[in-house]
Amino acid sequence: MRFIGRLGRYWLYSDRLLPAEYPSEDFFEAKQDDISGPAGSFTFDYGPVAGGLIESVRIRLNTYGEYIRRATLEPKKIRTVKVTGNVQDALLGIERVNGNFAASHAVAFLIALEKASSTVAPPAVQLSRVLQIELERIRNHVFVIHRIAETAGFSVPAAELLYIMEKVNRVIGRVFGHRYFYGVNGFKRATTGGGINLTEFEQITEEFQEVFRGLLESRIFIDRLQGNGVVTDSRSIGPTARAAGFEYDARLDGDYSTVYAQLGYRLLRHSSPDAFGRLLIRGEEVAQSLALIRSAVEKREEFCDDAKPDDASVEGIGLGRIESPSGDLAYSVNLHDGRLIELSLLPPSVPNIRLFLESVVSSGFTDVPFNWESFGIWMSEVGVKFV
Amino acid sequence: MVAITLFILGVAPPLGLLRKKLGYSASALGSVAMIYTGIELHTLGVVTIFYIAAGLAWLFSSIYSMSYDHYTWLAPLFSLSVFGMAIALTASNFLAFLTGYEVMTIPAYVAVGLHRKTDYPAFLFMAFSELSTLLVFAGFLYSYTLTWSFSFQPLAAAWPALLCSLGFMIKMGILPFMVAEWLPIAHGNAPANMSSLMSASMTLIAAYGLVKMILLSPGSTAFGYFLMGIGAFSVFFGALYAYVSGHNKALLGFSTIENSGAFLTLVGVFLTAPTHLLSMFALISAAVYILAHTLSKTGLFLLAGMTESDPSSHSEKAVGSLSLSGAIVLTASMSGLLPTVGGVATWALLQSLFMEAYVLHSSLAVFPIVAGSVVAMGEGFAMSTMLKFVLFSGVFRKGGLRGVTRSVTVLAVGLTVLAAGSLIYLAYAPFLVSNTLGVYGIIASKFAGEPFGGVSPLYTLLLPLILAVLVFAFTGKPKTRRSEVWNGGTAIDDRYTPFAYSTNVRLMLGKVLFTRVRNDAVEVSNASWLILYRLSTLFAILSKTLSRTYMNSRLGWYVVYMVAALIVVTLVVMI
Amino acid sequence: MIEQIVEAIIQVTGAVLLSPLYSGIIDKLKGMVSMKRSQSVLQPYHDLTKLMRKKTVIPYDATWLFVYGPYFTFAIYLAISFVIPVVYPSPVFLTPTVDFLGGALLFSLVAFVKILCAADSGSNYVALGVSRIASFGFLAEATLVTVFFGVALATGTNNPYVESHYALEAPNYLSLDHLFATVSFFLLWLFETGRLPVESQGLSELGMVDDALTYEHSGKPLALLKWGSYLKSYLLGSVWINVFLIPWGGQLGVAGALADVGIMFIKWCVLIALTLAVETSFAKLRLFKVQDHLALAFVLSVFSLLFSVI
Amino acid sequence: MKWLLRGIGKGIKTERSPVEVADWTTKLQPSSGEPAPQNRDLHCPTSALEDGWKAERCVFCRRCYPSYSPSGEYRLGKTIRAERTFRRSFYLYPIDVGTCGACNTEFKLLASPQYDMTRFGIFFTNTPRHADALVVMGVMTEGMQEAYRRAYDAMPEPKLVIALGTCALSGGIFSSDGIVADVAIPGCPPAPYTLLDALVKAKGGKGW
Repeated sequence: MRFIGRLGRYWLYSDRLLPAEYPSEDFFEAKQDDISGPAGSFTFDYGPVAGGLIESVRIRLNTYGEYIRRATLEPKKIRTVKVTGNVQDALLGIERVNGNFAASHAVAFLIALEKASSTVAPPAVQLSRVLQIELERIRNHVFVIHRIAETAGFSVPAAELLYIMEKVNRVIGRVFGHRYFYGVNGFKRATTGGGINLTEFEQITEEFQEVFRGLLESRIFIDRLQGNGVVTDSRSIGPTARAAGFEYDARLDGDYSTVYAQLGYRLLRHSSPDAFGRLLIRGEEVAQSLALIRSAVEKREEFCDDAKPDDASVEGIGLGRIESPSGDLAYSVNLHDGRLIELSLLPPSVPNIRLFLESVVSSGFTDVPFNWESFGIWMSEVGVKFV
Repeated sequence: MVAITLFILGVAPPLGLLRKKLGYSASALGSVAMIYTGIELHTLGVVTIFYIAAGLAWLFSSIYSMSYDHYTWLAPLFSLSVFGMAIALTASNFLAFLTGYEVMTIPAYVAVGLHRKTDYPAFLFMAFSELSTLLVFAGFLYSYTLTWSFSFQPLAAAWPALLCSLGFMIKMGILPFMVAEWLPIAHGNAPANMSSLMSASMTLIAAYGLVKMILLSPGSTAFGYFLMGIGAFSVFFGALYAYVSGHNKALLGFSTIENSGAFLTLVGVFLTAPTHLLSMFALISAAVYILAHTLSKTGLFLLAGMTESDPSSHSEKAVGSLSLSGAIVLTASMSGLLPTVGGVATWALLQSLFMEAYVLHSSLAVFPIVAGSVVAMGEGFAMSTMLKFVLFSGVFRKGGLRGVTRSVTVLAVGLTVLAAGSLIYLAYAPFLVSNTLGVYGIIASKFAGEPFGGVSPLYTLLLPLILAVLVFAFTGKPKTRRSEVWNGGTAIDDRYTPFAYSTNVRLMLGKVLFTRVRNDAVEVSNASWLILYRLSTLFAILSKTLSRTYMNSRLGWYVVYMVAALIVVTLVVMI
Repeated sequence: MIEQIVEAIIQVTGAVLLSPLYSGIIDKLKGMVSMKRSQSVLQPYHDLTKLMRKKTVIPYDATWLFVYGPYFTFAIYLAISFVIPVVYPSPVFLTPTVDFLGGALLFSLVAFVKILCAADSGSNYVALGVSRIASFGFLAEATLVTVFFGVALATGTNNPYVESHYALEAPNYLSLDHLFATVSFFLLWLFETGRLPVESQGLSELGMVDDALTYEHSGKPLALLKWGSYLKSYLLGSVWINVFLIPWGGQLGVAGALADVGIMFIKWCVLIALTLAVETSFAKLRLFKVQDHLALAFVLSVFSLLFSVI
Repeated sequence: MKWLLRGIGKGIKTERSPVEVADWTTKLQPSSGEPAPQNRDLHCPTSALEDGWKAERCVFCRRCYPSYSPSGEYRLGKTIRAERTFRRSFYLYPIDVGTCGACNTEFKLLASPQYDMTRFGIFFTNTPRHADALVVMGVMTEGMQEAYRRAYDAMPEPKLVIALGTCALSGGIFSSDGIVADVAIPGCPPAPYTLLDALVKAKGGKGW
């Protein structure tokens, strides 16, 4: 049993839900207190709009100059997503909670929905979903490593990683008709356009491996990451936890763990609890995801089960949890009369932000971007209000 | 003329007792007379530079004081100190010099004691000042045993000059522990006009005494290398501690140590230079360095007076653009940037050291090369330090106009420093070259016949200015619009602090500065001061008892002390 | 005199007009190595032309320094291009204004003015960069001084034109002091022009060093600051090439001066190739390790000084 | 050195003409053979089909399929005002006022070797002071209004506002209004080809 985070009114553990003691919207509000320090220190506001950040977020760093005393974070963009009511309409919003993890979000939501309706998706659909999640993982890991290389000013590998990412995107676009899996998934359903050209895909990942190995040869590059953003918290998730040596993975203990077991999934971990360890894990997981994709493709030539959407019509509560590229992602839904009346989300970025804010203390300003990127945080999934 | 000058300055303290403005006016008048005396005595070589520098510094401080002084007791003390300095500067014998030296010190001590209601800085100042006087006195006694005369005469042995030099170096803050913290502490705890006297003019008097004694003595090469080493060391550490220091006045105090170090390095070159021409170049440059420092430091302390907030807190206010324009030139000069006089002095310092290395061309050249490299680093720090001062005095942090007279005074000092840069070639008479490829007024550094390097300060001022006008004419005036500063999409809540500005170096040079980083503080310690501090625990207990009884911050006691000291000095002179 | 004035004009205009080109070429090649078609080599000129046409936005608190400081910094760079051998191999009109050391002090003056006019904006991002520049200043300035003196101690005069002639002789060129000074200057050049492994022109604000100085500027002042930094890169690079790396090939006379502009281009190809190799092979150092990079440059230059006189 | 040689060995990967684009990011048109359907039968969540297909409203959810199907035409951008001053030098300042993150990554990919916007003189910048165009992505959220206003104000004239993506243009599924822009680039998210074409047009070019 391991702790994951807060899901609505509950603490989510890997095997149970416990009621949370105090009601709170999210942890940000609890931390919005005064962080000002002793004389000589001041609070440096980074963002919400910054060239070094992909998304809008305001990071406040209390510092003596370079040396960071304390850090807090405010998600400045908070979108309102309408989910109550028609499940089909809700799915449109869920996909767009986080575009880069759209498949993960959609799948977790759909699993919750299917559980609430006491059904399961056909095996072919399950395979297709796993395929999507793993493709998404490859793309995201490549992107994270690109961001780190770019921050280090490593122009050639950064360009090459972006090149690889675009290639992955094109594979996704070709197979699913959309580069971000929008409109692909449905209740007990997944649309696929055609099969994956495995040879081409293997070339892409081989290319990635070359770049990744090359990066690890650079002393200066590794120096930027080692000892930066150390996280040894047992309440961590995803690549952060696995880099620190914890065997935490929703592919082992979440939904679809049986599918992953059939595909021959084995957990990878490292004992380097810093940004470097997270980089290593991500690099290695790209190869692992490729292996998973290969066996998924080999398991069944044809994934699509292109049946007409089959609306949820039952009442009930469901919880879906899968391993997104950055860690555990969970949805819980409450269905009433075939309509959604309540929905809670535990996005992986929330625990990761907490870990980032803890690990950034006492490091220097120039270490912050490396540390931030290494967690693979997406602010879009943090700043959502469901109505 | 000397007599008139002394007379005017002599009546200033009593006048100051009556009406403070009257006292300051008399001091200002006397300062002008001092400058005139200096110009009149231009045949005396470097002495002229000291006279003019001192006169200008007093003049500006006096004018500034008229609108600064909040204390009833400050005007007579200020004028008395100036009077003492004038006596020392114009002294033709040891006794007059010593009298002047004491008369300038005591009022300063009183002012420190009265300004802050803590006795520690005043006591520190007094203890080190008296130690300085004692050593100078010992040196004079020694030389008396050589010549049986009180007047300044050429000496056969180097020891008196050596003893005196040690005394003067204490006054400059170089000794006893190279970069001892007593000077910044003391200088930082006086009223601004008094601080400016202590840091600029008093350092000048000490430098003047040192040069005077050394010129009278047979040169000692070993002592020269000692001075060069200690000077370079002080330049580096003075600038470094200034950079990481907590508040403006302490910053300026450390910067004084740095400049004194540069001066000593030049004296070192003077003593060790293998050719006469190089010696002369170094000596003139030493005087020019003092001129540059005296003028700039006066102006900067006056500015620091405008940035003071209440005495208990160390956070400074910022000033408006009028005084800031002056401050920019002053800090450029203290950073050793052409075309200011400080730039010429720094240029000459580095030239002297490396010329010496070239002329020596032996293993001895290690000294000037290492000294030169260390000085170069120190000058780099000096620029960062001065930037810190000026950025947080009004460039990065904005402030308002704090007194028209005071602002104009600071601006005037700035313009003087700029003008001095362009005119300083007059001091380098034997080293002038003219009209080469269209350039006039080149100061050529030489060790023998051929010039080693050269600079035309006037042209370094005019050329960029003319080119800037050309660039402006060519590109045109920008079309402008005002907007808020960009801060990532939010308003700025909290601004960069001067402390944070220098934290990089606290962390980078942690091994030199003994930096301790904690989540609630970043602290640095001055290594030499730490040693002194540990040694002096006993001394501290003693001093506390002493200072409680003898320095209880009551004006009466200081007056008693002053009168007593004056009587003693007068008696000595009479004998 | 007329001839020297003409030579001076050729030298200064050559430096001013061609300096953006070299940056353009480096950026183009860097892009091409990153598998891209990449920008035009004339991109810096396009940028400057556009910026000249744009308005200037001034923060509410900023003063005349912010707007007119950049004109002055550009003028100082212009003045420097009179005094050091950046095109023509012999002194030209106004060259004796300052010697080599004076040139170094003028570079410091530019740094000083640039910092003032950037910090005048009152931006925390600028202050962040300024505090970093200030903390490396002591080593950078010291290296500039000592490396320029490396020249002086070899020849007995602080005149760069003499040194470039001196290094023409093979034994002098291959001497240890010359080699040390050459390497040291190259390391310094990388720092002064904001190149890897010290700095990258990335987008992250928290990593800014030199970029912070232009962060708040716009329109004409920005154009002048950018052009100034191209010019600085050109001036320091050319000194390195002409005095240290390739002292050969300079032509005399007015016609020679024109030819020198072309010859400089050929010599610059070497520096461009070297820069490209460095820029694509290294990642950015940790902030405090920049100190080590500079300390290495400084120690090398001090060694070069020691070797030249002992 | 390793990276230099590797980079040279890889050659230039920039595409001279479009190679492939994902179906559901291109223009939708009524499928041939299907009768022209009514909007309400198609359950369009953003009423993009009320009067023909409106690119600036479409979120490409595929509900109208098979009545409507993608045509492969990716040039969807509309330039209301182009600025020829930026023809050879065009610096973009992106601001995310409420995206899902997909627009951000697609925009970022313009720097990838395949698309390489720098060949058109288009660059990213990290301060609005250097920017020629403000690229707005996402639906306008309350917390980002101040930052948007400040960023626009901080930019020197002449300047452009580019709305990137359906959320910025029309609010998409989140809201019913978008921002006023000089250049509109529809898509959810717009494909990099769409972006490149529109950006080139925005600076007075012919498109790509």
